Amino acid sequence: MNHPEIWMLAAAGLFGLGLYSLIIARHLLRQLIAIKIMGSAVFLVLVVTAGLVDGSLDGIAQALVLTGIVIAVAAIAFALALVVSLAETTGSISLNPDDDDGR
Amino acid sequence: MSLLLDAFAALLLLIGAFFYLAGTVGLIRFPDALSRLHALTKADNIGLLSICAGSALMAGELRVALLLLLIWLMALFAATVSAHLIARRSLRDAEDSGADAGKSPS
Amino acid sequence: MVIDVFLALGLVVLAWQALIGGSLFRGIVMFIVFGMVLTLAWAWLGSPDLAMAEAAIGAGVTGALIMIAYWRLRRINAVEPRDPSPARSRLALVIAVLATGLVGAIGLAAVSALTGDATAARVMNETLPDTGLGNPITGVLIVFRNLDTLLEVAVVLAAYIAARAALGRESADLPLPPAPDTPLLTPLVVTLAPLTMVVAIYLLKAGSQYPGGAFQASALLAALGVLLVLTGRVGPAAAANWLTRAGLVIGTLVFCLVGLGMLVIGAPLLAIPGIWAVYLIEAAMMISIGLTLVLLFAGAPGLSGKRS
Amino acid sequence: MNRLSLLRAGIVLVLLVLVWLILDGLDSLLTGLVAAVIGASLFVLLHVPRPYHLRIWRLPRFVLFFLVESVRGAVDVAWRAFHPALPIVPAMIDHGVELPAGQPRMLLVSVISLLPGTLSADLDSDGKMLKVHAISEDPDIAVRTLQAQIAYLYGLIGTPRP
Repeated sequence: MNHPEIWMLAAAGLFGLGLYSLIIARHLLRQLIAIKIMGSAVFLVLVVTAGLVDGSLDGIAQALVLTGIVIAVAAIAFALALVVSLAETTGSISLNPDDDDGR
Repeated sequence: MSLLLDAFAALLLLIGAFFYLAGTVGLIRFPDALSRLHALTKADNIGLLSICAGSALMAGELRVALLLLLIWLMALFAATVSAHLIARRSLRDAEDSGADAGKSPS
Repeated sequence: MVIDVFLALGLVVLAWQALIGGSLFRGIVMFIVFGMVLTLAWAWLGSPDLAMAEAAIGAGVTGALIMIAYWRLRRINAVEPRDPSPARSRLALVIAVLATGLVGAIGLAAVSALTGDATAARVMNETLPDTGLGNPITGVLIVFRNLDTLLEVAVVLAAYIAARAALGRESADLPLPPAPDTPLLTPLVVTLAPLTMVVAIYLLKAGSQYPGGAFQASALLAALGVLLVLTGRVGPAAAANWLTRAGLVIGTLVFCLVGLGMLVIGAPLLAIPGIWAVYLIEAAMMISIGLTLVLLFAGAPGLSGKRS
Repeated sequence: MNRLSLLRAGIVLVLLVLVWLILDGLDSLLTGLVAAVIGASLFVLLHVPRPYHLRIWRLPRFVLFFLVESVRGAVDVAWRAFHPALPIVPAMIDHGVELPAGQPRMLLVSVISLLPGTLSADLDSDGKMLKVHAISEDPDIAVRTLQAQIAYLYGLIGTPRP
């Protein structure tokens, strides 16, 4: 890993993009994708800041991120179940449906 | 001898890269979804075959060569089946919307 | 350097494509492509373990879950939210730019402060040979920080229970798209299923020495399960039989039993008695996580032999 | 389970052990055997009995045919992609399928996409009519040749010619 700065900038960009989309998007699926991408940015920061130990990537950081990837899919699955059940009961796929026709 | 082998392996890798390039050029230039699938399946298949063959030569070990063969077969299988499913979908979507995708004007 | 820039830039552009503008369907596809490029990035950064997990779980299973949810939402026919007003976007832009600057500043500061003196990782690398394991990541997950991993398996189980609770009893099983009626699918499944099984077990076994392990193997099993559900070879069932229930909890259960068992014989809690225990725990985790992900995809409490 | 199915499960078992050997070498053959047995039982659960089987001694001939034709297909499509005038004339043809369901038909649908100028676009639900998308001349001959090759491979006809 010769250029950690590049990856840090990419992670910052991903986090910013995710946050922006999380705020402006109305569709809950889009917001979930935004959260996932912000999570990936955090994983990148974690692994890259841990850096190299004896010539290979820090195993502890890798293991933590591996755990994180699995937790993230479980959390997303739970969130998707909430979204589907929200749509079934209220007929809306947004957290603030009142804004939808507020023009 | 080993130099000759290396040169041959490098040549195979280059041929593989060429076919991947051709497949991508076809993907961009061909006019419709079905024609693009032609470029992807055929060119990438031979591209991957050459790259696997080149890597196998470089590794010079039977087990690795067989592993690469297995990888090629699996990728081949996945590529053709998914190409068929994509073609089918785009054809049926076109039928549903009344247009005719990928057909020559008859 | 060129490849670093290429991959990093690719990630940002794909995230942009997935999040801003365009149809949601296109966004989901771009998100899956983002996962694939992130896979390449992990591999390039030198972590095949993360690459495998990202390909199978981050892009594969997550993509499948989001796609099936998208399909279900379309079927429910709920109101699709409209695009937001520009006034709100301006504030969001300011916040996002500030966040980008903050993360970038923290990241760059952390990188410039890197001394290469990661004591914990070095100690871990030195003690790893004592465990009989060759893969430091499996070492951390099962031996050194196994309380984290135990809690993680429990969190996955909890997420499953919470998802079932959210869906409620009346919607015992969610709709699934009809299996495509192409005669291609039976030979496809018959060919891929046995092979996937063998590769999953290989990943589990290899994980002790080389990249791989329970998480990657469970993702492969989940992918196999998703394929079986989508092709109609396995269908949702209204109730879980005892086998399904046992599969769901076996990961947590075996982990706890091994950990507590050590207390009984006078060793510290969650000490790992030997390499056989690592395999045992990993196999149980593979079954539990794989099954949980398939059930979450199928949106049903149980699975039955064939979809009607 | 009849004897043919049993034989097939046995062949699958051997193939899976072979895959394990390729993946892992000889280090832990016992684990590999267990994995192969689990994989083979999955095969037994999922497979549909068929009355024909692959003639292994006819495989080299098919592989040679496949390799030559797929290289031709790739060169052909690369030539068309790089040609300034983009010489492709898309056409859709319907072609009857004589091969039985299962592996032979799957092989036809997959391999046809790798031959020069043809792509399998749709197979109707009873698998009797294949829509082939073509970007070159004479797609009919290509489909017919491939059908004959596959039928020969599975011992359904005595000669590999249409």
